[in-house]
Amino acid sequence: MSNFRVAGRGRIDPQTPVKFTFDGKSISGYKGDTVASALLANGIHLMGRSFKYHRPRGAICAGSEEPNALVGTRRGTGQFEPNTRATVQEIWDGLEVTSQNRYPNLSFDIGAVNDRAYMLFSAGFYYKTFMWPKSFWDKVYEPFIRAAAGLGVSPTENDPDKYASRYLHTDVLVVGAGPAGLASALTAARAGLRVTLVDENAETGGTLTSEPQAVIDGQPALAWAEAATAELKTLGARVMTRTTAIGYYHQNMVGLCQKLTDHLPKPDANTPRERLWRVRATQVVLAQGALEKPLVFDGNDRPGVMLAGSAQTYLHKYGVRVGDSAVILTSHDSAWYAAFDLADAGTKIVAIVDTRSAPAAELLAQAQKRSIRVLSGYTATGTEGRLRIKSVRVNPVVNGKVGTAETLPCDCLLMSGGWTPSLHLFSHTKGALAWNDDMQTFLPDRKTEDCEIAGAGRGLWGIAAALNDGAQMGATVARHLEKEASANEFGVEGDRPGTGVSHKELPTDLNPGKARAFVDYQNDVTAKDLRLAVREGMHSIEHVKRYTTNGMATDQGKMSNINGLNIAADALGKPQPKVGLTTFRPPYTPTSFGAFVGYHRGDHFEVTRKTPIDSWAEENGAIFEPVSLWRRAWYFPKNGEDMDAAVSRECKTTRSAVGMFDASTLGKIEVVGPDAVEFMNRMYTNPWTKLAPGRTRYGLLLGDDGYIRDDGVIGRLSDDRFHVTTTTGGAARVMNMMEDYLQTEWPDLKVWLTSTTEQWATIALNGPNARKLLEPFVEGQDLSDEAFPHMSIVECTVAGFPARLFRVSFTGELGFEVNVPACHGRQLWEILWEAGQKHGICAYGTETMHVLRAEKGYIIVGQDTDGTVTPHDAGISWAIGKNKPDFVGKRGLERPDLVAEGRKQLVGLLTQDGITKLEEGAQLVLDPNQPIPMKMVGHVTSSYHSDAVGRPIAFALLEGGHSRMGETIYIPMPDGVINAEVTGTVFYDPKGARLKL
Amino acid sequence: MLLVHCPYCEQTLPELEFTYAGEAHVARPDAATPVSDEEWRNFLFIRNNVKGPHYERWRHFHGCGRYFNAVRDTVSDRFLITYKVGETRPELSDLLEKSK
Amino acid sequence: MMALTPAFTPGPLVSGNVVSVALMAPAGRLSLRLGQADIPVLSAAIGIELPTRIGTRAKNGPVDVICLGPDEWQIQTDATDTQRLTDACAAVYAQAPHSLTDVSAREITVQIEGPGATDLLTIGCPRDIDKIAIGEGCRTIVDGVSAVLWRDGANSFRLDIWRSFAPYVIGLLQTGGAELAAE
Amino acid sequence: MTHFSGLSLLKNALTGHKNWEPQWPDSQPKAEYDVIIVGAGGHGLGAAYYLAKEHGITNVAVIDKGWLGGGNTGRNTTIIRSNYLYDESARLFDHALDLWDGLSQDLNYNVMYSKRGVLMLAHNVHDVQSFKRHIHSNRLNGVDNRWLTPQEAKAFCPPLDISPNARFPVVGAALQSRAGTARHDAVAWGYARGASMRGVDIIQNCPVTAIRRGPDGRVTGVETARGFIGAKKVAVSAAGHTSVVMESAGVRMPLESYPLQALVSEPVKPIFPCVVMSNTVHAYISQSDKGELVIGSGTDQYTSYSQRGGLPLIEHTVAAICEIFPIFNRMRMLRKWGGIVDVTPDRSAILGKTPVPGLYVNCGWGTGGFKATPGAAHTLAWTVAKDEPHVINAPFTLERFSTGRLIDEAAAAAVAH
Repeated sequence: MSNFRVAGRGRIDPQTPVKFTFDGKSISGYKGDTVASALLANGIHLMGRSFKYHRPRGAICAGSEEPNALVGTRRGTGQFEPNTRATVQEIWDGLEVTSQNRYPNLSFDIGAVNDRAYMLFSAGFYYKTFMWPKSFWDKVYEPFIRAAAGLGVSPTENDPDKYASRYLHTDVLVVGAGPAGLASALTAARAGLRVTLVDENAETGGTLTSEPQAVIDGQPALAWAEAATAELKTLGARVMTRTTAIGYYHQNMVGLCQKLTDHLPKPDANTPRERLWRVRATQVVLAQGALEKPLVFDGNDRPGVMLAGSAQTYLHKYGVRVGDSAVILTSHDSAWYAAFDLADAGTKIVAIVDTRSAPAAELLAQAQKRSIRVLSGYTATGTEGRLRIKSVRVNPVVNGKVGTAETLPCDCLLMSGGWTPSLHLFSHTKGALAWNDDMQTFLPDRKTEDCEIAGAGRGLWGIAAALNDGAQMGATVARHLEKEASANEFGVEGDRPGTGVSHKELPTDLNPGKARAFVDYQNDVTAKDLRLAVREGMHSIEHVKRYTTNGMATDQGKMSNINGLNIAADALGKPQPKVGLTTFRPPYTPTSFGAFVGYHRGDHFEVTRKTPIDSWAEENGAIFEPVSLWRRAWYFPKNGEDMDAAVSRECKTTRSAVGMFDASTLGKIEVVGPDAVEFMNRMYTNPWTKLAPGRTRYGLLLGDDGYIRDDGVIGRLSDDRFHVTTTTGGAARVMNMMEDYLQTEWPDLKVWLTSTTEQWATIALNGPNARKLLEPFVEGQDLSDEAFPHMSIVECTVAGFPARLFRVSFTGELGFEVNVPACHGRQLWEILWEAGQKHGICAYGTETMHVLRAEKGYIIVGQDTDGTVTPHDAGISWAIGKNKPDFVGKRGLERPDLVAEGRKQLVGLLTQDGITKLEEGAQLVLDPNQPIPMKMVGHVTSSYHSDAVGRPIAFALLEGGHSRMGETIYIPMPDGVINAEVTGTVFYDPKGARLKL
Repeated sequence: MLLVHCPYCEQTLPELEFTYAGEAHVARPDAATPVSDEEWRNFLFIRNNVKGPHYERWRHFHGCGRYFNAVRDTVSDRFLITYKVGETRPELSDLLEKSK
Repeated sequence: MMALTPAFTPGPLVSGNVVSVALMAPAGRLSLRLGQADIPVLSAAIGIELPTRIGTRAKNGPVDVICLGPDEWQIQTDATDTQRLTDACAAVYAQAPHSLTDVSAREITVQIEGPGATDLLTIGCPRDIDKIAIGEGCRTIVDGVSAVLWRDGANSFRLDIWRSFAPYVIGLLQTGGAELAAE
Repeated sequence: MTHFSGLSLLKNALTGHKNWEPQWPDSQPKAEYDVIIVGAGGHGLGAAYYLAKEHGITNVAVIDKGWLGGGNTGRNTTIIRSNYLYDESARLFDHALDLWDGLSQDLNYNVMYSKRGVLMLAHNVHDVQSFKRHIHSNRLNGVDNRWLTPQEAKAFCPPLDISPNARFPVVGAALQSRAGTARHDAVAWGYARGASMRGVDIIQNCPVTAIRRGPDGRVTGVETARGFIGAKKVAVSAAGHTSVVMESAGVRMPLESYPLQALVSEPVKPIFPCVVMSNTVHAYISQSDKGELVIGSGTDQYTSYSQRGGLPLIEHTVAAICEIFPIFNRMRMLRKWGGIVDVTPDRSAILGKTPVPGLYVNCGWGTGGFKATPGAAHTLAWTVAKDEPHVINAPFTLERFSTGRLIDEAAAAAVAH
């Protein structure tokens, strides 16, 4: 194993070596390593290429905020994902890792030519060029830009993994399991509250894993963290690691993404890869700590340049030294400790370069003890090294003047520009931030949700401060929840609180216009890009962000926002708070689509509603069509028939013998109560008062705008009880609309509505043999035309089942609709099917139903109407009760445009050649020879071939249609004009003789 | 996802159980008496679209099924109050006082 | 895992010691609607003091009534018992107008039991299950589908689902059952 | 001001980009203007641009409560198409499409209008009827839109899953080849630059609190955070905030403002060649020049100005996208955000004169505002300049809600039977 691994250090398991591949090359590490820590342990810093200039890059940090070390990760077929953070992905035997955004390979990438021409690719360059010649944009420029952009490659195979989701209700949700989070959770849990503690890392402890030297209440830091975690579990708290709080939504709804298998060599088949938690917390504690800032200077992006705190993490958490000879460049005390720890672990510290002129004496003493050279009051002005840093150029700064440069050789440069509180989730709540001048950073201010921020998240540095503040906040939320809670004081030894200063880009003696001082690493945004944006009038921080793309990389500004703000503010000559911060938006870190999809894939993407008779249809070879959420039998092809043949047979059989149709999807509403009839009078256009019990009527429902909403046959079972039917798609809408009017407009009415759509299976029998077939099974009702005429309803038994029997027809044939409890639907269907054989029965589907009803001129709401059609337009104004004082839609119908001339009205169309079937949706014109744009006067709403009529028939909505009977209109199609004659809508048995059989 | 207090169930429950039903206190003119086109337009279409406390209707659709009224701040999406249909329209000043 | 038949044959759907889900035998179900004033009359008619706080229940022999809304109750009883109740209510209609509608076939019921029962429900139900008292219930939503949830014990629930939505919800319960078993 | 070109870019590169001037100056409000436009989005800035360029009216101010382009212009999914059903809509959006086509050259600002084609998926018989109706109507209106079989759709958009056993199988699609996307910020910036080059004042961070009217009822100007600013004419182009502003002029609007959420994935190399929309599953998707998958969803159910929006809608939208494009299941969401869309009862815009003399309005674009930007701006400028409707915006009146002469694109999409 390489000499960068420090024996006995870190949280990795030296007993369990792990092998994975990086660009095909086998790499070994240990269980507990991330891809990045394992590569670093092997002395590999070069892990990726930047977005625009394709510059060689290494890991700059050790966490989820990593902008550079993004890789492709693959487990097997369909299990590849791009842009995975090498600093987060744990390794396992067989993991395949590939570098990105490079060709042909990572160390030699021709895309790097962009880097040579970098002066051309200044901020917003693409807005200023690529405009001539015009045609080149689509054909040349854009494809080039697109190919150059993007990072990894998209997956190309379907994802075989499972994803899950849950709701979770908790008293207290603590985000972040560092010292502050652990202390908060403990305090709240000890107070007897339901506590949930989450952390994105593989284990709890947070900074403690990078500061093992600390001693908390006499216990080594990590031992304390483990003990605290264990106690939480015994107190019944839910502790979730590898779990990222991705978004903070309304009223303390926090979304969590829990990664369950990405770290496992062989996951269980039933264990989901990720689980989305929708947590509703009464109180939230945000203990997300702080993020270290890079320093901005020329060449601050070479592989080997890294944040000092991260180097410390690699050392203590993974037992990895990030280099043999390090230069420390810092404006904050914390980096000094990284230097000391690395020195003690055997890395040569070339020098500690501090931008401050007078570092703390205690630090200087410790440096001296280790005989580390210290350069204070210095700046960095450049680095060398193509694929790995070789040296750094540093200069003294004496009262603002940059002095002579000195070059320090090194194989890594560990920098710290100070720390920024992690306030992303707080920003999701639209909570206000306030600028703190001393700390040169934003701190949480006005809150909009029931949450507290603890520890470094509100600018408190050091372990003791974090612990004690965490405990305080734990007690505070407990008190909000009326629980007695005491925050205990922690005793901490070996704490390393520190201070520092904040910078814009570091001063230089070279031409700043040529400096490659990166602010947003991934997007290659430099300090001078930001200044250019300001120069060009981008004076809002949002404009600066959008113009330069600073903060829009996959780290979402975690590395770049504050540095960007400092530089923009300087360029604008305004203080930072006057410039402001761009909003952080969910998710906190990029989150798999799969986690949001959860269970909603394939069969479970959306409900498929099936009727009680659906299974029979399936067994009998039906082809189905989706209608709203239902699937309905469309037609029943026999021995190789196509749709037309099957439909034509079903139509013929139904008109000549008997057809059987599953109408169970029709909406059904039971309207019951002393005011039932009054309610019906107000709701529907029709008059209901005179409808006798035992009789039914076609009901028409409008919206208050006067347009047709729904229709259906409605039966009166008794004075106080109606059986209302609606369209299949309209059922829920109509029920909702009825409840709305009943509850808010007419609460005085004594009537109640109950949905019975799924109580009843509905079997329609249509055709001359319908009565013959049904009669033997009916008890308690004589089915003769005299005793049970068209539009009757009765409660009786059919084949022994309690039934509601309608005499009604949507085909123009003698028809009955049998409603039986859904649980008996299929049984009755089969009984009637058997008995029907001798009557030449056929089963038919929705298509045949459509043809038969069209032959009779019956409309289908939603096909022949489209929400802009009045009863008069549709030719059914006869359904309007003339003497009713009011009904829904009455006043709407009187609006000027609804009574105007030239409205589109429903008519029949017969193509003049008697053969051509019109296309539904085809447009009508009066003059086929006019130029485009043509004046269109309507469109075809329904069109079928009709065997009964012996020719194609169609409905159309036509301007002034009712007064154009007999006229010829034209349908210009791509392959020629079709002539059609305007007719009435009833094509078959206009007298309705067949109904009265 | 909001939390909604149902005044009938007297419980505060997840938004998923509820459906929004538009602005509240838009009375339907009695069409039995003459109503001008403008009055009818106002009833059908004109809305205050308040930026701030908004009187609106919700239905506890996947619950008790009741429509009820609410005042919600459309800037913060927080409910100031929910109340039953037929109960008098609460004064905004009182609500803002309470919410402080 | 057992399959759900199109005929909704009663029987186990998920078994295991974490959580079990079973499709229950058909029951009698009536939807009762009436105004406050008439509660006493109907209570007398069906032989149960109708509970008036939404979510609460009352039981008498086979008859289990839950209050689902200010004017709405769902009565669950033996499949054979509905006619008796229907007649009893019809007898008082003139005196106390109401709406009684047989919805026995409208929905099916699954029973969810075991230490993982609550966890299984949290896969689809946004309510805080802990806040539903034993012996109470509610109409709520499960993965987008309206359902009536009855809590019979700490780890014992019943879920009434409209027939055509049942396979979808049960499919989720089966997926969740396997997921919990793997934990 | 410097003309933008490869040459000027090169020249400035050599001098370290020191010599670029501001693309628009921050203006201080004058006492009075001929025209004040409320709302510095693409629509408002565009109207100012065309007022100056085509009508010679340059004493114009565009006033915004925040930063220009900070509203829906900078928050939408940048889809541009014109294959609407009704003649009125088709004419308006196709006028916009014609302007989009030359906009980069006209503005001397690359708005990256990318004719990638917009594919609308049909999932059932009802969709087919509706799409065919659109296609035939578009054809006779001279608007490009054609029908594709599932196989043709897949050939045009390879990631598409056309397996017939899908929950929402693709049974066909309508393709408008001229349609596509553009870079949203560039549209606002290009119009801002073009307008201020011609003397228009752009006043940012200056909320308009009220519209003032004289005794004769005519507008006299606007009250702002920086005091009263006089104006002979005021055009309100404030999207979600229109109701609030118009109320102050005594005009109540048939508008409701809803949160609309959108999201992008992490950037990847080119994988998605066009724009795909599915109204049945409520989602649309394209890939930006930067490589991000840009995904839009429907509106949340309640009216809101909070720009937050809930998790369930995002879950549904991503599920819908992955249902049609299963290969994206392991892609990651990078960022989601919310806009505020102002929706009219018939889902068509209100564009033109108002009952108040000198007051004009441009609103109600719902989720379709971006694509209309040049067309709406161009015709609004005409109407403001001439105080009369433009033939194209004439049907989009406020009156139609009294008469019932709606342009109901929503109803035209109809309901499943």
